[in-house]
Amino acid sequence: MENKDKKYWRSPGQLKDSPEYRQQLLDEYMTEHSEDPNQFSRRSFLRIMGASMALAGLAGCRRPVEKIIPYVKQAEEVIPGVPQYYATTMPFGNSAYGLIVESHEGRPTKIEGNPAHPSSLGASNLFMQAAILNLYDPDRSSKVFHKGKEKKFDEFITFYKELFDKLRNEKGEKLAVLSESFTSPTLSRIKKDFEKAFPNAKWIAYEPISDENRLLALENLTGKKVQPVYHYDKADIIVSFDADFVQSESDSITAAKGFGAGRKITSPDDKMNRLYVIESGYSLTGASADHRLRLQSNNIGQFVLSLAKVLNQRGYNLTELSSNATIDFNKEWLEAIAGDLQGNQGRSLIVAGRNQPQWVHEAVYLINEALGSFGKTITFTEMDDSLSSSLDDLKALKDNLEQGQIETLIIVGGNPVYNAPIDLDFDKLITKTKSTIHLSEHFDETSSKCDWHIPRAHFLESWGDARAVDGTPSIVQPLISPLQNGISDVEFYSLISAGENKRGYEAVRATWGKLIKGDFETGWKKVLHDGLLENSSSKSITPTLNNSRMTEPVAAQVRSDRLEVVFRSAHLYDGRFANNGWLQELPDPVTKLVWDNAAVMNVKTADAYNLQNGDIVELAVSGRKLETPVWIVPGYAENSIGLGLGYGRKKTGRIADNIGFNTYLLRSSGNMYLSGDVEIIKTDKKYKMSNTQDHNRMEGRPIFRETSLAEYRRNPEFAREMVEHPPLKSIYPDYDYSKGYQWGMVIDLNTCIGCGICTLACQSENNIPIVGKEQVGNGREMHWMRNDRYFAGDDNDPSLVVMPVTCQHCVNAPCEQVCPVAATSHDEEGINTMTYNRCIGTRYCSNNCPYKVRKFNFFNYTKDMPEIVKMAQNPDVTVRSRGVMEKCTFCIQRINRVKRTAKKENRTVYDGELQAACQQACPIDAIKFGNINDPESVVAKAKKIDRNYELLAELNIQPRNSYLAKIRNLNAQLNKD
Amino acid sequence: MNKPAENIAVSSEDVPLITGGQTFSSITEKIVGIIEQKTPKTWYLAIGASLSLLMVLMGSVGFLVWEGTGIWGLNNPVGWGWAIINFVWWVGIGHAGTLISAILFLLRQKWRTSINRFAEAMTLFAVSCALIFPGIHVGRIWIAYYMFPIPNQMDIWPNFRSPLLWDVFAVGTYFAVSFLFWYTGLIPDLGTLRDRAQTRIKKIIFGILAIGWRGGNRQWRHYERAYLILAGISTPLVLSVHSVVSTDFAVSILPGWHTTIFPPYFVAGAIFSGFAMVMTLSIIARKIFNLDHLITLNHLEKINKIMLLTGMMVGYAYSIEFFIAWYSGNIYEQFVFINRAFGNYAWAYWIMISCNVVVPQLFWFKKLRRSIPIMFIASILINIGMWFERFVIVVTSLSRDFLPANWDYFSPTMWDILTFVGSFGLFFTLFLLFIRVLPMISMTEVKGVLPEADPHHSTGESHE
Amino acid sequence: MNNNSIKTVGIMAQFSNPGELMKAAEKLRDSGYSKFDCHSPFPIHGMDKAMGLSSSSLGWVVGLAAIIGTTGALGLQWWTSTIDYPLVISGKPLFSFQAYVPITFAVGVLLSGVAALIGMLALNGLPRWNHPVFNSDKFEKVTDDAFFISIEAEDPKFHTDETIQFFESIGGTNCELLQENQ
Amino acid sequence: MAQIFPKWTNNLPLIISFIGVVVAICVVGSIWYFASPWYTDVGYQPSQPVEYSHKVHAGDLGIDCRYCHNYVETSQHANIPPTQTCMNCHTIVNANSEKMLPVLESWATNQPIEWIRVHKLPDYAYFDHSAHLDAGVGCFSCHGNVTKMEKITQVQPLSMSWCLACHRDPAEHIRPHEEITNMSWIASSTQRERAQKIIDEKNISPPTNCSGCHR
Repeated sequence: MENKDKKYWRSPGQLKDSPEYRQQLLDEYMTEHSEDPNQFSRRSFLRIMGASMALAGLAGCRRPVEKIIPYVKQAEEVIPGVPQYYATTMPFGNSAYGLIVESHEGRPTKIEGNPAHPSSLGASNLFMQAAILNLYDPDRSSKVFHKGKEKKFDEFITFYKELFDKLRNEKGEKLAVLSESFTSPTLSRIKKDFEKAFPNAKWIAYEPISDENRLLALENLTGKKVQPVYHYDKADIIVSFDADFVQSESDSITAAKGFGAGRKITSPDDKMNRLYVIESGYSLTGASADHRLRLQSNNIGQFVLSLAKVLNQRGYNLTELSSNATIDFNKEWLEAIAGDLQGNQGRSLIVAGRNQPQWVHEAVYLINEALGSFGKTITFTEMDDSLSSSLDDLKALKDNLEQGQIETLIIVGGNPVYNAPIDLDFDKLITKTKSTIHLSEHFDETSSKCDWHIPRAHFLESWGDARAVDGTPSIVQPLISPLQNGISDVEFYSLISAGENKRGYEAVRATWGKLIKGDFETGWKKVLHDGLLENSSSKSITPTLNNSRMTEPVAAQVRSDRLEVVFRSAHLYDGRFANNGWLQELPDPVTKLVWDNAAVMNVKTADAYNLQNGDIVELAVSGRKLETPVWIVPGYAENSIGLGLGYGRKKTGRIADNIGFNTYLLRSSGNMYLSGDVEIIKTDKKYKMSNTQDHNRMEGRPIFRETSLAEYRRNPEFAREMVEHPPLKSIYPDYDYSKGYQWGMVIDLNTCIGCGICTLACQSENNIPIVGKEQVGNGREMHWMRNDRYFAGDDNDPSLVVMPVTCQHCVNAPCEQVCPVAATSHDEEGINTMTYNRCIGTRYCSNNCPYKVRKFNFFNYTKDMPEIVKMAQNPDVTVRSRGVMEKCTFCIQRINRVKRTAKKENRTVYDGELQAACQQACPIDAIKFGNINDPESVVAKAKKIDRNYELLAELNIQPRNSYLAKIRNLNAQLNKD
Repeated sequence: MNKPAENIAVSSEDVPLITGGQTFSSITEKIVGIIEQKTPKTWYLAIGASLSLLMVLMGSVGFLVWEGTGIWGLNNPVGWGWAIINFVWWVGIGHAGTLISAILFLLRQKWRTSINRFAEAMTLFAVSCALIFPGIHVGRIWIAYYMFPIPNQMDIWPNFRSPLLWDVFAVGTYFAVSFLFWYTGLIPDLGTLRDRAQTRIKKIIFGILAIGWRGGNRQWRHYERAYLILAGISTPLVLSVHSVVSTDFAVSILPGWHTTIFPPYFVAGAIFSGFAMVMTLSIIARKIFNLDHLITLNHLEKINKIMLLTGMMVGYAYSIEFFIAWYSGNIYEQFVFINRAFGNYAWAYWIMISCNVVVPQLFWFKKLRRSIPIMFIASILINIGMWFERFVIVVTSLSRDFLPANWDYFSPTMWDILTFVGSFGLFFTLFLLFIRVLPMISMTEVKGVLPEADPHHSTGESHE
Repeated sequence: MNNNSIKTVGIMAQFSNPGELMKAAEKLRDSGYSKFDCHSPFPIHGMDKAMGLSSSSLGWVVGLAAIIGTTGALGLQWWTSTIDYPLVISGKPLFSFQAYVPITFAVGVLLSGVAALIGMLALNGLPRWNHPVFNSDKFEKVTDDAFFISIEAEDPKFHTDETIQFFESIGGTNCELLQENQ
Repeated sequence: MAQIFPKWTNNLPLIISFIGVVVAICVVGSIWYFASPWYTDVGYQPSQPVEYSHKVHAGDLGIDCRYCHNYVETSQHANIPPTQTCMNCHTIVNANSEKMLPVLESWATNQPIEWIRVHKLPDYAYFDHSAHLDAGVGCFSCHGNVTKMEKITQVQPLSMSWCLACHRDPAEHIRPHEEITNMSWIASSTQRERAQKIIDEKNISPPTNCSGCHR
C-alpha cells in the first residue's frame, strides 16, 4: 500500500491542532459516505448540502475528526458497551415497587420490575416505565431559590441552622411539616427523632389520591392501623365495586397478575375465575369483567347494602348492614352474585374502589369476613414504619394556619397549592406563615408561593428504603449522582429533624443495621444485590371486625336522573407525571385521548344536553365552575361524568404547562372523589382534542374473537372457524424456516387488560419519539405497539375489548416486496428487519401493511431534543431521523445480545432467557415470545392452544404473531340469551 | 376545388382533411408564420402567469425539502396523498400524445397529422411535471439515488420486485422514447426553419438542430422506417407505462387496490384524460392562432368520439368493480366500494362519476359533438373528474382498510394545494415556450396528407 | 490555382410536383443512373421503387438493440438478486422473473428507441452540416414546396453536359452545377 | 442558400463521440476509486495528542493487544485504555521524557486524553468486536500489522462490501483462537481446511441479512 505513510490531513490548522480548527472541522463537514441519519439539523442544512457538493469532488476529501475519550481511572465494573443491571426500588404512596434498572456506562436507560420483589413480580406499571423520563426531565429545578432569588444550598443550610436552634428551644412550637405519605423504615425512624426533638410540632401527610377511606374503615373496625393484602390468584369469584384493581388502584401489578392467573386456560376443561364489576365509568377492570353493571358511583354503597341483605337472607349474619338497605336493586344481579359467593366459600373476594366513602369499605370488609375470605383471599399486615395521607389532619393544619399558630411550614414533596381541596384555598394559607420551605422536583405552583424552594432528587439519584404492601423492606439505591444537584428525601428529612446535612447512605445503613440479622456487611451487600431483604414480609394477621363501631351509612336517595361527578386518576396520577411526555402521549385505554382530559359521559347523557365530542361545557360542582370539553364513551352509567385529575398545570415544564383542564378546582374536601350536586351548562365554544382512534366498531369483521366458556367447551376451535377462506397455498416454493431460531409471539387476549404498559416499555426500550398533541391529531403518533379498543354490542351497555397490535413479522410480508430500495427484508430467523439507514421514505410499505403498524418520521422529532433527554435513549438502537419508516423489530437488539452470549458459551438460547420489552413489562403475562421451532418453549405451546388464531390470516401473509381468543366465564342466571 | 359546407353530413372519406384550399407554401407560411411574427402581447401575459405559478412550485418544493413531508396532510393510514394523485394524473394526461402519434399512425388515421406534434409536446411536458412528484414525495430526497442500480461500496442493489422501481424505469423510458419520437418528427420541420431563418444566430441554431437534413428520398427511406419503428415500440410502451403506474396500486393487498382490472382501467382513463387535455389546449391554440383550417371541426369531432368511447370504458370499469366486489364475497372489498359511494369521501366519488361518466354522454349528439363551447367545458370537467378518480382510489382505500381502529380522515394542507397548482405553472411555461419557438403543427406530415402530395393526383390516371 | 480548387460534385434540377419527380426518377433509374437522389419537402409514397432502392435495413439494428436491452436488464436483475446479494423478500423466490418483466420490457424499448434514432442518423450519414447541395440558392425551397433531383459526380454515367441535357429532356428546370472548393 | 457550416464540421460527430467515450470512462473510473473508502479512508493517519507508538509497545516490547484494549473480548467496543494503564509502567519508565508530558498532565489533572478515532464505522452499523474475536478473526484482518505502525493508520476500507466479502467466505480470516493477536501469524497453505474445521466446530455462521449489523 504505497500511500501508507503519506499524511493526508496536512493543513496549517491541523498542524497547530488549534481548538478553533478542531471546532470548525467538527461542525463544518459530515462524513460524506456514512449518511449519519441524525446528522441533519436545520441550521447546518445548507452548509451540508453545499459541503456534500464540494465533497463529491476528488481533491481534499477530509474526514471530520472524531474523538474517543477513555477514562482516566477505570471504574471497576463499567465495561463500555456492556450494560449493568442494578436493583433499586420506586417508593409510591404507601407501597413500593422493586426495580431492576439497566445502566449503560453509568447512565440508567431502562426500568424493569424486580422478579424477587413481592409488589413487582418482574412486571411493571405505567409509572415505573415512565419514571426514567422524569429523571432526565429538562425542566427539573436545579437551584435553590429564596423569595425568587437564586441562592446557594449552603446559604439555606446556615438559614436553617439558626431556625433549627430557635425551633428546638421552643420545642417546635410554631412548626408544621406537610409531607407525602411513605412506608419507609428510615423515614419513619427520622420522623420519630423529629417528634422527640419537636414534641409540639405537627407532622401531617396529604396526597390527593390515596387509600384513605379504606384505611380509615379498617382502623375504625379493628382499632389498629392495618392494611389489606389481596390474593386475587386464590379468588374464584371477584366482585368489584367501582374498583379498577388491574390499573388505577394501588398495587395493581400483584392484583393484575393474580387476576390473570385465574384466566389462563389452555384447554376447554380448565377452570376459570369470574369477575363481576359494578361501576359508573368504564374502567379496564370493567372491560375484562365477565358481567358488568352500570350504576352511578353514589348509589354503589346502597347496592352493597342490598347485597348484604340478600346474603343475610341466605344465612350469613349481616343483620345491621341489611337493616340500612333502603333501596332494592336489580334482583337478578343480586341473586346471581349471592349464589356465586355462597357457592365459593372462602374462595371469593369483594373489593371496593378508593373513591367509595368509608362506610362502603366497612360494609365490604364485614361481608368479606362473613363469607370467610379473611386469611384466604385477604390477609392483613400491620402498617409499621408508615405515614398515610389524612384529609382531617390537613383540615386541622388549615385551622392552625388560619389562627396563625404556624410560623414555619416545611412542605416535603407534593404540590398542595395545586392539588389540595379547593375549599381550603391553600395558597392564601401559606401567606399566613413567616417562612415556608418546599422540597420539590419542579419550581411549581407551591414553590412559587413558598419562601424557600429546594430541588428534590429523583429516586434513581437518592438513597432510601421502602416497604412493599406485604411489609418486605427494599432498598432505594442511586444509579447516578444527582443530575440537577437535588436533595434526596432521606437527606432532607434528616436535615429538618437533626439539623445537620448527613449523607443519605449513612442514614439508611443506620436503619438497616437493625433490620439485617447476622453479619451486617455481607447482609448489606446481599440486600444491595437483591434489592430487598429476603423473606422478610411482616406477619400477616387476621383481625376480627367489631361491627358495632360501624359509621352511619348515608342513605342516599337513589335517583339516577341527577348528575354525579367522579374524580379519577388518569395517566398523570395526581399531576406529578404532568411533565412526562411519554405518559402525556400514551392514549387513555378507554377514551383514546392524548395530551388532554375531558368530562367523559355516555351517549344518552350527552344527547340529553345535546353535546358532541369536543363541545365545551361549564360544569358547576357545589357552586364551583370549570369549563371543560366533553368526550362521549358508550358504557358509562347514566348521568355519571368522569373527570381526570392531574391536568391543567401552570409553569411546571414545557410538557405540562396548560395541557388539559385543572379539575382540582372542582374538588372540595367534602367530596374528594364523588359529588352529587352537579349542573351542566352548554357553551357554544368548541375545543379540538387529539385521539389516536376515530372508529370504535369492528364493523362485523373477525378481528377480536371472543365467546363464552360454555360455547368454548362445546366448540374449542371456534376462533379459527370464524373466518372460512380457501386453503392458503403460495404459488411460490416456501422458504425452509424449520432450522435455527424462529422468533414468534402470542398475545393472550383473555388475560390482556389493555393497559398500554407494553406500549410504554417499547417506547422506553426503542427510543421512540413523542410527537405532540397536534401531530397525534394529524394521525402521526409513533408508538410501535398500538392498543386497538373496540366497543361491541348496543350503544348503551357495550362490551369493551382491547387488542394490542404490533408488527406481525409476516413470512410473506406485503411490506417487503413493495420497498424499492430493499430497506426491509426478511432474515433467516423470521424477523422482518427494518434497515433505517437504507430507507428513503416512499411510505409504500406502510400503505401495504394491512395492520398499519409501520410509523413514519414525518418531521425530525429528535432534532430539537434537549441533551439531557437524549441520555434516556438506548445506545443499542439507532435513533431514526426524518423521512425514515420505523416499526417493531421484536427487540432485535435484545435478540442479538442474547444470541451472542449464547454463542460465546457455545450453547443455544434457552426459553425465557430472552424477553421482549413488552413481554417483560406486561403485568399479566399476556405476551409470550420466543423460539417457535423449539416445541418446549412457552410460545410454541401457546400456538398449539385451540383458541389460537392469526389476525387477517386469510390474506395468506402468514403472520408470526398470533392471538388467543377471549373467553368470558358467564353466569348462567345472568346470561339468558 | 369544391368547398364543402361545414356541417353537411358527408361520408368521411371525401371530406378533405385540410380545408381552405391549402398549398404546400401556404401551410409552411401559416405554421412558420406563427413563430416568425412578433411575439403577441397575450403570449407575454400567459408566460408571466405560468412563470409565477412555477415560482410557487419552486417555493413549495423548497420548503418541503427543508421541513419534511409532514407539511403535507399525510398521516399513518393515508401514506400517499396529493403527490401520487398528481403523478398519476399528469402521466395519464401525457399518454394522449403518444397515442395520437403512435397508435393512430399505425391505424393509418390521417387526421392525426394536424395535432400529433402538439400532442407529443404536451406528453413531454406532462410527463416532466409527473416526474417531479415521485422525486419530492419521498421522505429523504437526498438519498433517492438508492433507487438506481448504481454499483456502490455497500454492495446492495434496489429491490426489482417493487412497482415503484418499475415506475422509475417505465416513466423514464417513456419520457426518453417520447422525446426521441418528438425529435424525429421535428427534424424535417427544423430544416424548414433553417432554410427560412433570416438572422445568423437562428441559422446556426436551427442548422445544428436540423443536423443537415436534405429532404432526399434516401434519407426519407430510413426516416420513415425509423418513424414507423418508433411508433411501433411506442404503442406497447404507452400501454405498459400506465399499466405499470397502475401496478403501484394493483400489486398491493389493500382492498380497492388489489384488482386485476387496474391496468386496462388506468390506460383507458389515461387516454380519456389525455384527449381531454389535447382538446382543451387545441381549442385555445386554434382560437389564438386561427388554425381552423388545419385543426378542423372534424378533428375535434373525432377526438370527442374517442373521449366518448374511453369515457364509457371508464364507466364500465367503475361498475364492474362494484359487481366483482359483490360477487367476490370478500367483506373488505364490499365495504370499500360501499364506503366510496356513501362513506366520508362520497362527495369526491360523485364528482368523479358525474364528470367521467355523465359528461361524455353529451357526445352522442352530433350537434354537441361539433359545438366548441360544449367541448371546451366538457374537456375541463373530464380532467377534473379524472383527478378525483385517482383521489378516490388512493385516499379512500387507504383511509379505511382492514382494521377499523386505523381508520382516519385525510385532508390536504395548503402545501398540497400549492404544489399541485405550481405543477401547472411548469406545464404551461414549457408549453408556451414550445409554441413560441417551434412549429406547433408538423408541416411535413400535413403537406404529406394534402391531395397534391399524391404523385398520381394531378395527372388523373393511376397506374400500378 | 483556384480553378482546380473548385470542382463540380454534381448536378441538380428542379421539378414542379411529386408526379413529375416520380417519373423523372424512373427515367433516371431506367437509363442506368444510380448515384442520384430526389429531394422533396415530404416523403413521397412509392419513390423507393421509382429510384430502385430496397427497403431500409434499420429494423435489424433496432432488433439487435432490443435483444441487448432485454437480456441486459433481465441479466442485471437476476445477477443482483440471486448472485451478488441474495435477500429474502416477502417469501418470494430469489429469481422472481414475473416481477422482473416490466423493467426488462422498459429497458428493451428504451434501447430500441435510441437505436432507431441513432441507427436512422447513421444510415443517413447525418449529422452532416456541410453538403454541396446547400450551395444552390434554389435548394432553400426544398423544405417548403420545391422538388429537386441531384446527381453526384461519382455516378459512372455522369457527364456534365449530357446529364444536363437528359435533365431537360425529363422536364427538369433551372439545372445548376454543384461546385465545391476542395 | 449559402452553406451555414464550414466543411470541417462534417467530421465533428466522430470526434465528439470519441471524446465523450473517453471522458465517461475517466469520470466513472475516478469516482469508482477516489470517492470510495479505498481512497477516502484508507491511509487516514491523524496525529494523536500523545506520540504513542504501537511499533515500540506492541512490536518491539511485544505487549499483547488485550493488555490495553482489555474489554475487546467481552464487549462490542474495543475500549481505549485509561491513563491508568499507561501509568502502570510510565510512573517509572522514562517518566520525564518530553513525549510523556500529556499523559502525566492527564494523570495529574484527572482530565482524559482526547485520542483521535481512526477506525470509524457509521453509528447505525453495530459491529461487535467480541463476536469476531470469539469466532477467531485476528486483529490483523481489519487493523493491519499494527506492530509496524509508528502512528495508527487505517489500512482496510471497512466498507460494507468489504465486510460482506468476509462474511460470505470467512475461511480466509479464521485463525486458531490463540493466534488472534499474533500479528506475525502467517496463514499456512492448508488454511482453508483448518479454518473450515474451526468453522464447523464453532458453527460460525456470519449473518449476511440486514439484522446482523443494522437495528
